Amino acid sequence: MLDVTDLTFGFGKRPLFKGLCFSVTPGQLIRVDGHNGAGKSTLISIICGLMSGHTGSIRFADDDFRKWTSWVAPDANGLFPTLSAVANLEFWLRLRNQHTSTDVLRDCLNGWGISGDWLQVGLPVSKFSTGMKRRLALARLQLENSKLWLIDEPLFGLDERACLKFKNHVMEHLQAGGGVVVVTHDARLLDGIKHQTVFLGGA
Amino acid sequence: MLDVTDLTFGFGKRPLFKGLCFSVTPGQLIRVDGHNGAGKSTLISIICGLMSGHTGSIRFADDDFRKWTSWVAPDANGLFPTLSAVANLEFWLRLRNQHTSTDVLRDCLNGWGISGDWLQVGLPVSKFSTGMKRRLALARLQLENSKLWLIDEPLFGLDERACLKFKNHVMEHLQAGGGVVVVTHDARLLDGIKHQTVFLGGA
Amino acid sequence: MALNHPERKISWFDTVATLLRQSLRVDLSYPERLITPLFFAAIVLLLFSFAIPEQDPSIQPRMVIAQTQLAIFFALQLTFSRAFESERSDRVFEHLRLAPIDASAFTMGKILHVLVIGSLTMICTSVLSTILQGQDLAVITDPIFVGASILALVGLAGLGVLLAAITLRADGQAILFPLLYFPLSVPVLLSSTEALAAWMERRVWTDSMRSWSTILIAFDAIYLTLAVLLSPESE
Amino acid sequence: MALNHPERKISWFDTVATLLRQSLRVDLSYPERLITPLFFAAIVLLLFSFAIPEQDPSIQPRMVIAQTQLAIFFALQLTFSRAFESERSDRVFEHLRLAPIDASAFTMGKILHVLVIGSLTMICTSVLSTILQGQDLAVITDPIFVGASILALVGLAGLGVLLAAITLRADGQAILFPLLYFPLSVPVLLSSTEALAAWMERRVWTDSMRSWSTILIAFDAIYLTLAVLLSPESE
Amino acid sequence: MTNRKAFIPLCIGLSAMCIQWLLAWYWVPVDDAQGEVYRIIYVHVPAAFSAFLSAAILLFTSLLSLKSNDDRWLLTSRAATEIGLIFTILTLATGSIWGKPTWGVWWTWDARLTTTLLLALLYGGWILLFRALSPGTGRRRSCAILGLIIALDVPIIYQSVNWWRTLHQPQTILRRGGSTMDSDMLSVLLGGIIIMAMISVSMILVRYGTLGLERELEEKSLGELR
Ligand code: HEM
Ligand SMILES: Nc1ncnc2c1ncn2[C@@H]1O[C@H](COP(=O)(O)OP(=O)(O)OP(=O)(O)O)[C@@H](O)[C@H]1O
Ligand SMILES: Nc1ncnc2c1ncn2[C@@H]1O[C@H](COP(=O)(O)OP(=O)(O)OP(=O)(O)O)[C@@H](O)[C@H]1O
Ligand SMILES: [Mg+2]
Ligand SMILES: [Mg+2]
Repeated sequence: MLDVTDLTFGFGKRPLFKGLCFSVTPGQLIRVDGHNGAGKSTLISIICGLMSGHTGSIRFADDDFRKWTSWVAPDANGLFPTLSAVANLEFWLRLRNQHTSTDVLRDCLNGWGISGDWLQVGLPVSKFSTGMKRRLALARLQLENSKLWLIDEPLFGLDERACLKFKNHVMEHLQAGGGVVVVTHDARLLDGIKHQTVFLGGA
Repeated sequence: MLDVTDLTFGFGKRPLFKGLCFSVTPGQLIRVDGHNGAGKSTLISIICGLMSGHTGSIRFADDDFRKWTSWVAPDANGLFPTLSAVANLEFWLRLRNQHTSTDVLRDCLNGWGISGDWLQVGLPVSKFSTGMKRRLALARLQLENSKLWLIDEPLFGLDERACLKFKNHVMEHLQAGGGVVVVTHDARLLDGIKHQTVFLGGA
Repeated sequence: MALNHPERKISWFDTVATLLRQSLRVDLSYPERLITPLFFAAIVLLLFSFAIPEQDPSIQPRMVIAQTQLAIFFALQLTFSRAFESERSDRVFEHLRLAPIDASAFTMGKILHVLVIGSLTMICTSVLSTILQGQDLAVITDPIFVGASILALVGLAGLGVLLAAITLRADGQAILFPLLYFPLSVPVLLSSTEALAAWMERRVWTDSMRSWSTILIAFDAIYLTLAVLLSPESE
Repeated sequence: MALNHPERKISWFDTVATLLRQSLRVDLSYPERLITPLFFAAIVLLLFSFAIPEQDPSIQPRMVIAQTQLAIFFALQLTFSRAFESERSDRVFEHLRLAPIDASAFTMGKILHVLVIGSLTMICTSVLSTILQGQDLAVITDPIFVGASILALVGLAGLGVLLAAITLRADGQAILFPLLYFPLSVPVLLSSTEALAAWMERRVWTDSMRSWSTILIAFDAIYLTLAVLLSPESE
Repeated sequence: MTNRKAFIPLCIGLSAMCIQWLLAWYWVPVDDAQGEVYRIIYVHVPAAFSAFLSAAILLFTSLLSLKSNDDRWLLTSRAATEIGLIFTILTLATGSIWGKPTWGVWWTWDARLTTTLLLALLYGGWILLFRALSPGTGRRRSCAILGLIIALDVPIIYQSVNWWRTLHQPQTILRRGGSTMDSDMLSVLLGGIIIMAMISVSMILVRYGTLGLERELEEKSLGELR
């Protein structure tokens, strides 16, 4: 799905990573690891095309990778703060030509523990707690149902239950032949999931 | 150090917590636990006096609690984004009448892995990675050396090494007779530390 | 799982419509945002009335137009600088860049959004301004005035979106925006003002009017084209 | 560990000085912030010169003063509305509230900061304006002009800080600030303008000048006192 | 928290107002200079005074809510502000309607008109601020401060007319050395002012009651969801 070959990037002269090679095939999970400041988030941004200035090649299996790729980052839930959870999901799904009925949305949100007050009163997302926002972002990831997930610290702020739920979603996704590139410092997520690690920070 | 008695708070009429009682004595760590959206961050804000509208009492051992209390929250590192790490630390320490020499600051930052480029080039904090920012906030916590720590998800974004380092700091702090109120979903921090748990979310 | 992704992309027009709808939805979720530019215009006019001394009656009508235009301009500036506010929060903009939509559709949606709220602001401000200056509403229903205003609005909207998109990811967007916006808006403002002034003086279609309107239209075209062409694509 | 916390609080004056130094440091780390208001003022002046028709020579000097004042005012508004920008990011403001400092010291530090950058803005804008309008610099070195300007600045600064603090945690701070700031600054502006106008007319110290300056000083006092007394303390 | 009692003075006030209007329309003599149109004064001036009255109440409640620990006074402030805004707009509207025949324009930048407009803007700003803040001490404090400033602005409205050149009527009712108005006109006008003041105060009380109800309802609906 994704081939990264000989990728080199650095701010200034010092490279953050050098000659990086890896590829993601269906059903495979790649963990990007490294100490804080190693360049993991930068790597994800570069793969997505949100940052440029690298050398080396990044090749996606298909023409417009945005059709089948989803992205989440720690400070980027992509939520409109004044709108409700449902309004947010609807917008992002419609942009991907997914006409999910409100019932399905509500069910999914219920599964993520976003129910009662938050839905019915139409509480704007800005009033959600840290973990609820992240849950909403992951609900979107689940509903978008893309082939490739590029996820940067997905577990941030989640409680035990939500972590487990997400882990299950990741496993289902892999089983269905999806690919994942994940950055996480939290070993809980990867316990018992076969994965390859790309290590940054030695450069 | 801190006595919370019969604390009740809710947005609207539904209480997030009701009749909460706990106290922090020297050398004690209190963990606030609960699912996402249970009201943990809200509780910490109320204790600090950043939010109001509660009933019940919050009593600190001494007159101006701000002199001997430090606070950290997931979206609140309290950093001036355009200034360097050292400039940030200096400012906050000076406000607490601590004249730490630049050498000591550098040593401390080195200990947290903030060295080389970040210090010498005077990289503004806005260019730090998620984990580096959090490390800097924790370095400040360590240097401020307050009696009581009110910390909300301190481990957010930290890698394994930094987590361990912080855990050591917490243990030292407790041994020296400090008190801690911590919110965390990450069990790594509390492994092997004696603590009491305040559970929210049953209300 | 839809791994063989059925068409996960919507048509250009649907995209524009969806984006426009969402922008308006955000506006409505916080309607103060729409009202404030009007308040602001009222206060700008009030300041003018304080600061600017009594005028010769002969230039009074020109003064009315001038003050109306300035008030509109300040109000629009406020409107535009907020047009990208929701995209900046929580990195919605990056998410949009990674959604399967055309950059040009995004820009077009934003331009339409800005035109919608801009026209609202403009109409209300003009009415307010004529009333507050004790003028007849006929002044602002003059077709030439309306035409010049619309052309100016289009130019300003194109420019605003262009710059907002460019500076969106720069630190301190709030500051960069006026820094570039004001100088670049001068040609549009100047030509619309001058075209209008020429009209007000003679009430006939003169050469000077023609040349100023040509400039106005040229700048409209330039800014609009640039905005759509230089849409913030994936880098 | 300093569990028996030796004096962890610094004196009121030290606090003010530390906060002022930090604010200026932030400004210098990001000098665009200081330059933009000037830029903005230049463009406001430019717009005036386009939009406002030729004037009778008799009111020309008053017109110059008026335009200068408006330009200064708009520039100051930009400066003030950003006064709390660095405190709003990363919840620095909450950290300040939890630092062992007096709320009044915080406000005073901020007022001084705003006065420093406000005077800079004001001086530069006045010079710019007189030059752009082809006037003698003597106009703006007149002691009465300087005095009135300083008094006006103090009132505006007090008000600006007060309002910035009030609206700090409001949704849509960027909108609410000008909305409240403009109407409330009218007494200050009006009295300084009128005092100055009275002076320009006769060049003697008249009764009307006296009463306008009294109002001006009264408002300075009100806004400053309210700002310092009602500083946003811990809730 | 229903405020039924406040409806009684409101009804009395409204019926008294009807009588006053009848008197104003049929009983008091026509003005020599302005003709029939001057009769709008019987709405205009009472509305203006009621708008000021709200500001006075706002001053009072702001000071109290600076001191107090709950939102009671804050809600009263809100009620006063809303009613004040209504009466300010009424003053502006009647004034404009009156201005068109007498001055030939709907609006002019006269001091008192300007300050009245400012009052409307400030009342509006207060409400916007209230809505933009989340409940708690912070909101109480911020709104109280703003309320204080607004209330301080009102005396200027009243005084500025003496200081600033003006088109508007000079003060004729309250002035040193007695009023310059016809005594019939004056008594109906004074009556109108008192009646309108009564109406506005009872409106504030009623509104205060509904604000309390609104809050309770909101809380109930949240409570039932659990
Ligand atoms: C939009 C336009 C107007 C506004 C905002 C306005 C505002 C006010 C206000 C605030 C007052 C009460 C303050 C005071 O009594 O000193 C007032 C009183 C009054 N207004 Fe107006 N006014 C307007 C137009 C007019 C016009 C056109 C007339 C008549 C030519 C008029 C005649 C009066 C009179 C006679 C009083 C009573 C003055 C007194 O006895 O003190 N007003 N107006
Ligand atoms: N202004 C508000 N109005 C209504 N509800 C609110 C408001 N602010 C927060 N809440 C709700 O209060 C609850 C508690 O939020 P809080 O941030 O304290 O949760 P938390 O326990 O810290 O969760 P997390 O583990 O996700 O950080 C959430 O359900 C949130 O939706
Ligand atoms: N604009 C910039 N100029 C210079 N250096 C930068 C810039 N942006 C980021 N950096 C540096 O690049 C490095 C990589 O940052 P990145 O956010 O990718 O780290 P990360 O691996 O995601 O760390 P974390 O685990 O903390 O999230 C950091 O050391 C950071 O200081
Ligand atoms: Mg990262
Ligand atoms: Mg939390």
